[in-house]
Amino acid sequence: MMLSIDKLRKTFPLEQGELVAIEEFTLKVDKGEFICILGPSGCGKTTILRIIAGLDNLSSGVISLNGKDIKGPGSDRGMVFQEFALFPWRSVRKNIEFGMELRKIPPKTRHEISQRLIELVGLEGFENAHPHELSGGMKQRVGIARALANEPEILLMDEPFGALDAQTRNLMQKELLRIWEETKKTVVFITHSVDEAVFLADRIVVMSERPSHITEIYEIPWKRPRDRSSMEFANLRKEILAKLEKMVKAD
Amino acid sequence: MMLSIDKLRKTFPLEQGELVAIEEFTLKVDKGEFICILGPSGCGKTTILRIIAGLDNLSSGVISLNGKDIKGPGSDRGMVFQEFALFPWRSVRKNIEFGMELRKIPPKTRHEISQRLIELVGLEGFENAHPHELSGGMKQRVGIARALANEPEILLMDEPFGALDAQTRNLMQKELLRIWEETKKTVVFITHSVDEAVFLADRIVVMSERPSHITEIYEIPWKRPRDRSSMEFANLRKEILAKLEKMVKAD
Amino acid sequence: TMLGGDDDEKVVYWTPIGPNLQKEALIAGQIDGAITWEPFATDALLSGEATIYKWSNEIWEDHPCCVVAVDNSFLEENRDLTLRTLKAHIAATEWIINTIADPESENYTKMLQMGAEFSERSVEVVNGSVSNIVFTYNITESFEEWMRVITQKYIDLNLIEESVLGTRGYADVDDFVANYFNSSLLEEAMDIQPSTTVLNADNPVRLGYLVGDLHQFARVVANNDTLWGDGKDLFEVYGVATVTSEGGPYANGGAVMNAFAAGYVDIGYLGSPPAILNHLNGGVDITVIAQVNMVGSAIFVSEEITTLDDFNGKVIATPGISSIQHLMFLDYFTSNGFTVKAL
Amino acid sequence: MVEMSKISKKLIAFLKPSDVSLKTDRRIQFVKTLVIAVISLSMFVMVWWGLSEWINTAFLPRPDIVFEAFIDSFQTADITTGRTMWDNIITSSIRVAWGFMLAFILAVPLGLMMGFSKTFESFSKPVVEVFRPIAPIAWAPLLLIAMGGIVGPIIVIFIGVFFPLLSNIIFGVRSIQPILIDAARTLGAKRSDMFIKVIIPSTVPYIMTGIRIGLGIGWMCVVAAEFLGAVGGGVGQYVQFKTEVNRFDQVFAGLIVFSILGLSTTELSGWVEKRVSKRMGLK
Amino acid sequence: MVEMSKISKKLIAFLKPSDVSLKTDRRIQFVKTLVIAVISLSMFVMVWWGLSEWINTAFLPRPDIVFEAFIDSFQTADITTGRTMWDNIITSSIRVAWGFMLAFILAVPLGLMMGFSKTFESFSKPVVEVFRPIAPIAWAPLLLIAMGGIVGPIIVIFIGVFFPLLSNIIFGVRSIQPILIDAARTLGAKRSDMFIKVIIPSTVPYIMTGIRIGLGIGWMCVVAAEFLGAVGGGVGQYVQFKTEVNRFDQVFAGLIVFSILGLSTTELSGWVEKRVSKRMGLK
Ligand SMILES: Nc1ncnc2c1ncn2[C@@H]1O[C@H](COP(=O)(O)OP(=O)(O)OP(=O)(O)O)[C@@H](O)[C@H]1O
Ligand SMILES: Nc1ncnc2c1ncn2[C@@H]1O[C@H](COP(=O)(O)OP(=O)(O)OP(=O)(O)O)[C@@H](O)[C@H]1O
Ligand SMILES: [Mg+2]
Ligand SMILES: [Mg+2]
Repeated sequence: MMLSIDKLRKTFPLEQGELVAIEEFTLKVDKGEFICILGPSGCGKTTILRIIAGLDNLSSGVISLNGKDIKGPGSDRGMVFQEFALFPWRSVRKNIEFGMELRKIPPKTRHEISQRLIELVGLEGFENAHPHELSGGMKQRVGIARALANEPEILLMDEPFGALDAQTRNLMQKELLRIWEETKKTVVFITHSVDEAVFLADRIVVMSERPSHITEIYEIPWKRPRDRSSMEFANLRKEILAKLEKMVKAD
Repeated sequence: MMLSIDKLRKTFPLEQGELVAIEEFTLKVDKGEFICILGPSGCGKTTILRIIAGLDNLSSGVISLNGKDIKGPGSDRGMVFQEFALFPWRSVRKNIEFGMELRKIPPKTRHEISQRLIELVGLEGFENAHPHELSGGMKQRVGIARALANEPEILLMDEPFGALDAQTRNLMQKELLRIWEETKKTVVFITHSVDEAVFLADRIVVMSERPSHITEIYEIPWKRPRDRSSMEFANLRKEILAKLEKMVKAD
Repeated sequence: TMLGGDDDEKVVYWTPIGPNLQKEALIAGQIDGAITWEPFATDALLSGEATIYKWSNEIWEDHPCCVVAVDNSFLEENRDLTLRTLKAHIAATEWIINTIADPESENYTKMLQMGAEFSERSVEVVNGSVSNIVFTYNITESFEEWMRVITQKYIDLNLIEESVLGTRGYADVDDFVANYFNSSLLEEAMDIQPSTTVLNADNPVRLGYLVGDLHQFARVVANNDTLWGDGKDLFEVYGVATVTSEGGPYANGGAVMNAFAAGYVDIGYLGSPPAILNHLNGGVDITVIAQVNMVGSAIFVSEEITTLDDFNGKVIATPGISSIQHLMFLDYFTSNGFTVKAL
Repeated sequence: MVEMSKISKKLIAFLKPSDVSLKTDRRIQFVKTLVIAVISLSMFVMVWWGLSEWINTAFLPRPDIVFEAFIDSFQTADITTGRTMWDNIITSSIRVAWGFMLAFILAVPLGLMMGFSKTFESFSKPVVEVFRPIAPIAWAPLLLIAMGGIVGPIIVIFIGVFFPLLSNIIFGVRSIQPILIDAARTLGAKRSDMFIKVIIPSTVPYIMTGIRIGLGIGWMCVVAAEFLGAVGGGVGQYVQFKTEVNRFDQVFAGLIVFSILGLSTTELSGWVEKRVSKRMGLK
Repeated sequence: MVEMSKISKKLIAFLKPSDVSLKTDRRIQFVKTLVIAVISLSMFVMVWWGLSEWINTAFLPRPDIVFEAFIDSFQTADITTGRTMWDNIITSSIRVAWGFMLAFILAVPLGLMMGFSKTFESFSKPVVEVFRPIAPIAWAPLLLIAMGGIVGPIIVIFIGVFFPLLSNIIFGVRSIQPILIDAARTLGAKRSDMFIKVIIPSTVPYIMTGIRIGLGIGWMCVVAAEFLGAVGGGVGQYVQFKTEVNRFDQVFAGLIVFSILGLSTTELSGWVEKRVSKRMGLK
């Protein structure tokens, strides 16, 4: 067992009183596991990921990585943002090498590692391009490579493919699985797309509306690549969709 | 037969030579029909819609509405934009009344019509809100109401739900079908989502990569509301997806 | 002191400083000397901080200096008032000439006090000054000859383009001097008698003049209301109410001309060179109708300067570009082989 | 402004991670800012005081003396000018108002036309571009003579306000989202409709920005014009005269007045900008 | 700029729908703009000529006379100043350069600190806000006396450049996307890393904007300072003296020089801005 979240509760202060974003969230994630988190808009998915990343603090509860409490961000956890969050003034290579520069890794080693990652995510030929010259899909590949460059134990991904069009999105999902299988990272992946979650995850965590908790966890033992048009795929998809839609309707 | 597009060809000038966006596009749309157009990014879907709207000119071919050639925009065609394109300085009601103001419809009538439309799209209570106070889904409802206010014969919708999250998107699709059934407009609807197209359309037009033409037209005679988890839905979805993915892969 | 000239080139710098501030600037070391009007030359001399390098009479012998000018549209509409003002100027000038001739008189003491009050300098300074100034009012042959010389100097220095004479409607320098300097009003004014009433009480003549310039002492004397009885000043004696014009008193003759141009001045006291310069260049529509004084300016310097060569690299203050002192400064140094530069 | 508070929150959080509720945080922050501001300003006055005692030059009078001169300038008419500071403030403000009004009346239609019609722009831009780069103050000596000390300064201010206003309006028209033009066209807008119902309203925020920038430059121009010989008083004239007679306490009093006037102008136009944006539903 | 060409294309298309290819369109547009510009400028000169003949005032000399004075001012040293226009241009430019350099050296670190540290900002902002609203030119008479005619004008320009530069830098630091800070933190950035590797680079475009605006104000300040008595020449001094002797042809020649200098400065800083943006990958 690697990531352990126990009775996490998160509130935000309001002008009057406070907003309970997450009522209770308990989850253990194993090494190498691929977890997807689904839930209605505003239920606190991003909040949880930011707490794991150490970007936000929890209000109560315990969260630990390999037994050590999480206090602030660290290079043992890599984050991939929906908005890409690339440094616009850095080239693709320089973006990927950012974390390594901070860790004072010598330029030669840095270059080797970034070269390997550029190949891994399929960006050969774009090493010296700047983010504004890239398409959305390419940007997100840089984001993934940048997170991987720090050799984190866990990869946190917040709707990484949300801004991509359908075709690119499908391609990127396959790419991600390939990378995941090659690198054996633990992944926590947030998405709004049930289809995507069913296609990717070992386990799908479904959250309720705010104040949120976990309503259901689906285990998906199917081997990959999965067939989107298979009966079981469609059925699971339908089941989860129905659950989500009910939540939104009750709204 | 109401909208007739015959051998439409559209080129854009480049620094050197020209870009053939649309090689040939021929389509006849009947009154009251719901047409969805699918195709890879950059194949010219938006271009076609803009030509129908009269916002762009065609390079060769003939395009007519009820037998009359289309020359420039007109209030017989209403357009709904992916980016909403609401006037930020106008309230919901004033946005909806924009076209009527131009047609010098007296304030009282205007108010009655806009009131009816506000109810139709479910925006009661937000009459005086400004666009920045609305969510994406609400904005697009205003866009639809605004287009309907001119009582156009045909509604042109360019990825209207592209910017919405999955749950809101599903709701909006149902709403659109409800409105369509109530108003009996002809609809030309562009989307990137095969799922959406299969859920909505009478006919799905699939376009090829650039220089583009129509590769296939699927007729969907099923009655509505359609069941996303039905076998036939999944199969058609898979078939179209495969066709699109092949095009992108070939790229 | 602050800026040296090239080895083979003699340079003298100038900077515009009002005469009333020049002595302080010299003491503060900002300048090495100044060309100025009275009483400020005598003031600097008596203060012991400066010596007189040359009186203006030694540079331009018997040169005319200040004049009275009238705005042409004012003249057209108020010829009578102009004549009466002119008459007061004549009477005041004559009073000064007579008073200076009798230094023992009570009037002489009064005159010194008036001058001291006006120029904010001591009675002693005024006493020293008045003997350096020649007070007069007539427009004479030699005056006109000087005006031709000055106009030509301006043209030679390229401060006036010769072609501008034509633009202003003059055939040549002679034609300009003959028309611009008009002695006929003086003759007419001689016969004016005092008036029992003030003719323009609601609409006083707006007089322009310079800060503390004793050349224009006649105006000071004429504006004094303790000399002429009934609490009237001399202008009022001849039926004219007067007032200091907007923005006055002015720093130099150019400022008077600009005030004429802006319509703030009806009748003004100023140096004859600015009257020429800004009339020709700026088209300021006035006529010169009387003289005010001759000579009465000087270059005063710090003790470092005794010879012409000592001026190399030094900074000299002038009252401003369009002043007779500046023209004299330019003429003197350029004709003595100096390059003149603005600081 | 939105980004500001966002990032500073972010930065604070980064500097000392803590889960103090934001509400309390905000209050604490406010009090802290206030206390620091008071300390900062007191220190400023003390440093000034110390410096003026130490350097002991007439050019830097002690703060208390300046404060006295400041108060006095409002209470008694000055002997050299015959005016109180109130009179001077009114004179300067009226000048700025006049110049601003002239600029506004000319720049708004011209800017809208230039932004809207390419042909009109090709035509007027070359001439505008000849005049725009000339610092407005460069016109002051000429205009003060040619137009006199009353109209001259107003024209200088007019020039100063005109160009930033014009640039902002043109930029505003150009910044209209093309999609809004498209939307209006599909709704049946003709050329004149477009102008009145789309272009003008969406340019309003840019006009407001132009006004704010223009007024800042307007104040610079009025100061310069008054230094160079405006007629009829004004704070600039006061400072100029007081410099001439070396009354540096009064000079500093004048500078304080400028500070207050400048601040009021930006605050006021910022406030109007916000209100207008709000009324137009632009957040 | 991007929006400009976008919308104007849109507007042109709207004005006369046509399917002329854009390439030809662009060429035609360019030639058209050029022709119109030439016509426009010729008409401008003609109107000027006509006006000066008609009004017949010394304040508005004929264009040919001004042109002659302009050429002559470069060729011969002027008798009043003893300098050619080249000398004056160099003097004015060096002043602006000095003032600018001082402002840059101070504003960049101060702005970065104020943007980055809330505490530092609470401390320095009150003092900055006292000085910022004072029109920089208001300091000119005092500084010219206190600091003399050489250093004084430089300080005035410094004040003029400093504040817009500072505001832009602070705004730049505040405008950093919080998500970039977050990203850097998850990649292991400590406080100093953040400053050097995130905050400074992302502020560069704002610094460039501040420079462009600051230089514009710098030129206004140099003009004003030279009018009010800077020592050592300068274009402003030339204009001032020429106004005094009513040589309005030379005054206009000076204004043309100002126009050219102002234009060159903005063009140059615009060019640098673009190059820097490009090198930094900010399009
Ligand atoms: N800094 C904050 N201050 C106050 N409230 C916040 C803050 N951050 C998030 N919230 C609130 O907490 C709730 C959860 O937000 P969060 O962004 O985690 O939702 P989400 O599940 O990621 O939504 P989405 O699917 O739309 O991305 C929301 O109601 C949000 O408004
Ligand atoms: N004004 C224009 N000038 C030049 N090329 C253009 C112009 N408008 C569109 N194009 C080109 O024409 C092609 C078709 O564009 P269009 O926007 O219609 O594609 P689309 O099918 O709507 O793509 P998407 O799915 O990404 O919205 C693209 O290659 C685009 O680059
Ligand atoms: Mg989220
Ligand atoms: Mg499109």
